Amino acid sequence: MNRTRPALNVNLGGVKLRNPVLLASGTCGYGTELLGQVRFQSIGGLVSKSITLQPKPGNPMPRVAECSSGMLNAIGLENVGVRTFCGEKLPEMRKLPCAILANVAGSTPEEYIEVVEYLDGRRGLAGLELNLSCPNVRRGGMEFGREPGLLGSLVAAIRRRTRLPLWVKLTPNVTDIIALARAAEDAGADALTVMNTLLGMRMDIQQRCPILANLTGGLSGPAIKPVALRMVYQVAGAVSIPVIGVGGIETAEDAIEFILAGASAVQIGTATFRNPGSAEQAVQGLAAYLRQSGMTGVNELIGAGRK
Amino acid sequence: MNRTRPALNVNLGGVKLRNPVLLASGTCGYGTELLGQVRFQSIGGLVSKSITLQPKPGNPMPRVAECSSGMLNAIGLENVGVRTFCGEKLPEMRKLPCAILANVAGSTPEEYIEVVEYLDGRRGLAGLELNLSCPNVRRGGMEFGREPGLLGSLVAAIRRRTRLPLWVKLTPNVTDIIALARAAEDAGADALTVMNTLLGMRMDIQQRCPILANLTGGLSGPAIKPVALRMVYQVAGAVSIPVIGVGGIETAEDAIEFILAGASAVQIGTATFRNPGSAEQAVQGLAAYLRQSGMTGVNELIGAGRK
Amino acid sequence: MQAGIIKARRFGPYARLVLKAPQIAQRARPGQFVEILISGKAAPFWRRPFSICRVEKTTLELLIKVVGPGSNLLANMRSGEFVDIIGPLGRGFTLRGRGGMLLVGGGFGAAPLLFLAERLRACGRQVEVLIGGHSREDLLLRSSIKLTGASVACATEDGSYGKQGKVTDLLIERLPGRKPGWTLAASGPRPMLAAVAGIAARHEIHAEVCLEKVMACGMGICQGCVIKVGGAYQRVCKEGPVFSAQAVDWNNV
Amino acid sequence: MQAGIIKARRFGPYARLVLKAPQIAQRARPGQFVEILISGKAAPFWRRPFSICRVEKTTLELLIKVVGPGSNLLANMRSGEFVDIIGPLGRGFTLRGRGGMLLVGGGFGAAPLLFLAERLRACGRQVEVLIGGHSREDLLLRSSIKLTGASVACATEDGSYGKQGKVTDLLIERLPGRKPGWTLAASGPRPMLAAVAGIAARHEIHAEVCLEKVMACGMGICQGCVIKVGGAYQRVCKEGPVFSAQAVDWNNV
Ligand SMILES: Cc1cc2nc3c(=O)[nH]c(=O)nc-3n(C[C@H](O)[C@H](O)[C@H](O)COP(=O)(O)OP(=O)(O)OC[C@H]3O[C@@H](n4cnc5c(N)ncnc54)[C@H](O)[C@@H]3O)c2cc1C
Ligand SMILES: Cc1cc2nc3c(=O)[nH]c(=O)nc-3n(C[C@H](O)[C@H](O)[C@H](O)COP(=O)(O)OP(=O)(O)OC[C@H]3O[C@@H](n4cnc5c(N)ncnc54)[C@H](O)[C@@H]3O)c2cc1C
Ligand SMILES: Cc1cc2nc3c(=O)[nH]c(=O)nc-3n(C[C@H](O)[C@H](O)[C@H](O)COP(=O)(O)O)c2cc1C
Ligand SMILES: Cc1cc2nc3c(=O)[nH]c(=O)nc-3n(C[C@H](O)[C@H](O)[C@H](O)COP(=O)(O)O)c2cc1C
Ligand code: FES
Ligand code: FES
Repeated sequence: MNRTRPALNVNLGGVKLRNPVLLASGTCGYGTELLGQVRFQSIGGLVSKSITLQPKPGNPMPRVAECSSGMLNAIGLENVGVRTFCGEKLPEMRKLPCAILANVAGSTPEEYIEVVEYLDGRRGLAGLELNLSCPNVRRGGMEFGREPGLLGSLVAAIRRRTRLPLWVKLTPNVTDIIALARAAEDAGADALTVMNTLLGMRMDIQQRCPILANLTGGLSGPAIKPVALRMVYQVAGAVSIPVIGVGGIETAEDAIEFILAGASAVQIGTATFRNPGSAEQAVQGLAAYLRQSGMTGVNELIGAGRK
Repeated sequence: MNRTRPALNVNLGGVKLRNPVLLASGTCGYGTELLGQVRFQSIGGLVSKSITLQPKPGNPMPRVAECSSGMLNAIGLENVGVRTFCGEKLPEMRKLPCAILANVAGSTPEEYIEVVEYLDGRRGLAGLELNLSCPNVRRGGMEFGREPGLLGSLVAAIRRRTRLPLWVKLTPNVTDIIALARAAEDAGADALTVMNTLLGMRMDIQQRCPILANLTGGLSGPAIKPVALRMVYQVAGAVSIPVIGVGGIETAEDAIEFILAGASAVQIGTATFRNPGSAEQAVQGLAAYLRQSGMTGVNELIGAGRK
Repeated sequence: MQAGIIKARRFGPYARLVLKAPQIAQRARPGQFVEILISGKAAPFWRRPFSICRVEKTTLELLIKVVGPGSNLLANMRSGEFVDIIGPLGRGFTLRGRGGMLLVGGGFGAAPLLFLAERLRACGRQVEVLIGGHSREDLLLRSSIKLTGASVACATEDGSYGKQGKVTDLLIERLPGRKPGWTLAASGPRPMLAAVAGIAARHEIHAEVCLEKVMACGMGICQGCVIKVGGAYQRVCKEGPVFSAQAVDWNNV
Repeated sequence: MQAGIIKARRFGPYARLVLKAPQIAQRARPGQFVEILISGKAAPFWRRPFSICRVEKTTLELLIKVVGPGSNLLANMRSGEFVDIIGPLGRGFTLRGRGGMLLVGGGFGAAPLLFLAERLRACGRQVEVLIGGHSREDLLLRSSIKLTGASVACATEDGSYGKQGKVTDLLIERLPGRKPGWTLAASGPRPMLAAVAGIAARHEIHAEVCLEKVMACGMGICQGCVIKVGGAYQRVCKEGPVFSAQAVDWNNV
């Protein structure tokens, strides 16, 4: 039994965190909504909701649907736009005692680039995360994140525009996640976030129509954990940059599964809705697990379950 | 309120069933295991576990792992082989008072074809379902079912070898399910079964290794229902042959969601493990729903929720 | 937070629960709600929102109508058991003005009105409460509301108690001739609230309505519960659930 | 099938439940098990298997050890509540031969042995039961087994009751000099069963063991619970859970 406190700090492609647990994009608003519910000093960081060039009102209602061990969302990237984000939200966010990352989205490469250039060098931003699950208006609605060539050239273009650490968040709705991960790494990503939501749907059997106004939405929550874990395992085996695991994590045990599979850190998404203390409790549980295992730090655990 | 009994019978690409609820491949054994647990006269049919040319012992243990609202399996297509299937299992199966389909798997096109030729014309077989989630040994382990070209040529080759109705079961672990569905239809499939399991993983945090000896396995159960429903919706909109929905269906309400999305029938898989009466209860609940909705038959419901 | 149930009473499809939850009770305002994580067989994935119906120093009371699996499990809980609860959430009634207030409630929509009536009466304001429901059993909290010193009038659609008809018929009857300074507050089914909004507009009287929407988080973080208010999306759980009736786009709720 | 709990007793990490389940009780044989669909907070997805510990005409008894969420919920159920149960499942002990039988149980592995002892005694066969556990509290069902007329000897690893050491030490002591026709039955942790199998082989005595394996279906349909028996995979839930100790490939269970 190791009596000293295990080291929890991690460096994720240049983003240094006190511990490897973050709140996921879109599930913690701009952070301030959760003041009073989350003790930010006890978590590693948070990722803002996806920021676009112009403010977006989001999709029509209904936007959410409940599922077994999970939920669908089709929020439609509702956000204040990058200018208001920098002018009004970020000044409040950087008061939060944890690392802040901005998640970036767009529907053309130029949009992504403009947002990234606007964010570059802003005080208080520890890094950027690219959400590539947005349909590309130019390419007939195919998502940037589902075609390695498209993904690679977009990431490369963005990489040249910012000195901020750049995380690329991968969509799971693909045949070959490894090809996408490699394309992102080759294009200069500093870390990969695996994964976004699975595309799903629900029907209203009373009204006889899809529940979501958008017809389909993204499935999140414990239901998707095994898929996320598999993708983290695959990606961590294929790239040499850090992987941040997301998808269905609710507890320390869940987080440990991801770290064993090769994740260097994890993000907590939907779990916050049911239990705003999830992230903090995951940190505590992870520390206890490392102590009980006689490990000196989380680095010893990363990938320790790989075969 | 309609007082006459709604018609539940369906014709699925030449397979005529008294009602649109079947037991899914691999989750009802060879049927006889469930005598005493399932009243076969009240369901539409059952699909055998995947049959291969040679008997297969299956994967090493552990083969299953529990998840939130679902499970992983990596059984490894354990089965008696097509000869014993026809010689010993089928004679018992055809005594069951419901339609019997054989699910076929292989690792080369020749294997598939040999199995199909062996099965063609056997008494008591209402049709065949092709499981294309098997790695193709010749193509570096890429599954037949993940590449439209590969899938199309395999289905076309099989189509020429049998007069039995041919269902093609699609794997969901792809970028573009529609391309696969169309390839199957073009190659002569009579109906499409959507979907097989999502590829997933779990870690044992005590042993620090993957729980499954096979590392990854297929995720099934209510957890995957929204994904299956979305794929059924997509596929039913893209082909003109019947679609059979499968994935996480436990209740009549679940089945109705799939039929509204465009499925002409459904299969019950993992639900049978928790409640062997699921399929029968789904039939009853579907009949009650049709009655309450004043519909004359299930045909009125198919796709009625599409926009 | 875990809150102990200290009283539980079941009647028909309804239940009243009293919970020990000092931090919530002390901060709660009428119109605010709590989110409860329900457990048990077929428990739903999301928390479920319920209006705060009344508070004492350290306790709060909820009125639950059984409409599905979550409310069913909750309504069957017994005193001595615990619930996982977050709150108080959202923005309540503004209590603006000093004049009298007409409160209009339908079904379990009466819940926040009891709390509101108590607070208004404690400020010495005149309160008249109109309660509607399908039949007698659905006229909830009548006697508790009367005990606050508010006057109560009822309407049932089947005529089994009070005026026969809708509660909005009662409102139309009672509204003319009010002194200026009177305002309206309403809580209940969507169509009733829309009708109240229309009536208030015609009579040029300020009205606030307490809305409901399926909520994934209840804390303002998911943007899943928005409605159109003043031309823009607002979150029912954060900017609401109480909105000025005039601002709500009733075609988009 | 729903079965009512008619008796529930909790002691330490264990519980004994008596269920009303006539169809199961009438068909059950020692070594068979039931599968229970557990509900409640954090209830597991799969059913959970438990050995039938004793039957009366219309009831059956289970012995539950709390090891995780499922067993915990079950062990806390109260008389009057219902469980969703399937059974009897699997193949029990063969009861072959007419001679005496030595039963070896570890921990909650004693459960099927009580049922077995009762049936053997009812046929007038001689029964000796050896029970092992970490300490006194883990020596389960001792007195119930004694009441069948079987003789009972115990071993604890901490020496708090009976012989100090493993139950297999007891077995090695007791085995020599048995008349031909005696056979062995064992139920408990994997290492204990493997040790019993080894001892039985050395003494050339027929032994049957009751195995455990994580079960997804429990009904022989998923092939998820297989072990190597006689060189081929067999399902613990269908061909087992009782196997001839000699046939089991102990490196592959
Ligand atoms: C701010 C707010 C305050 C609320 N206050 C109260 C309260 O004080 N007391 C109370 O009993 N309820 C209240 N509700 C409603 C309550 O949250 C829902 O009834 C509950 O979430 C239903 O959960 P369920 O799992 O039982 O049913 P679900 O499975 O969610 O729904 C079952 C069925 O009931 C329908 N349904 C859902 N919500 C309602 C509803 N509100 N009325 C009628 N049918 C519905 C659904 O469409 C579905 O068909 C409030 C809701 C909000 C948003
Ligand atoms: C044929 C058969 C008969 C059984 N009979 C009985 C019986 O009569 N009484 C009884 O109490 N149990 C019995 N069991 C074991 C029982 O099924 C498990 O203890 C139970 O499924 C655990 O469920 P859980 O949700 O509580 O724990 P889980 O969450 O499934 O497991 C919690 C932890 O306990 C471990 N664990 C799982 N099973 C066991 C076990 N058997 N022993 C120790 N640790 C375990 C797991 O690996 C995990 O780490 C039997 C099992 C089988 C296969
Ligand atoms: C309501 C909601 C909104 C989300 N919004 C975003 C977003 O704006 N950008 C993004 O990259 N991911 C978004 N996500 C995806 C999450 O960040 C996360 O990748 C996903 O939900 C899986 O993790 P979880 O299962 O822990 O929730 C959103 C998820 C939810 C539930
Ligand atoms: C234990 C198990 C074994 C399975 N074996 C097969 C199989 O042999 N062939 C096949 O096509 N599908 C197989 N499946 C997939 C199911 O037929 C079904 O497509 C999938 O489980 C999704 O449905 P469900 O969520 O209702 O279980 C298997 C599923 C499970 C759980
Ligand atoms: S329910 Fe999430 S923002 Fe209102
Ligand atoms: S548990 Fe499914 S075959 Fe044994």
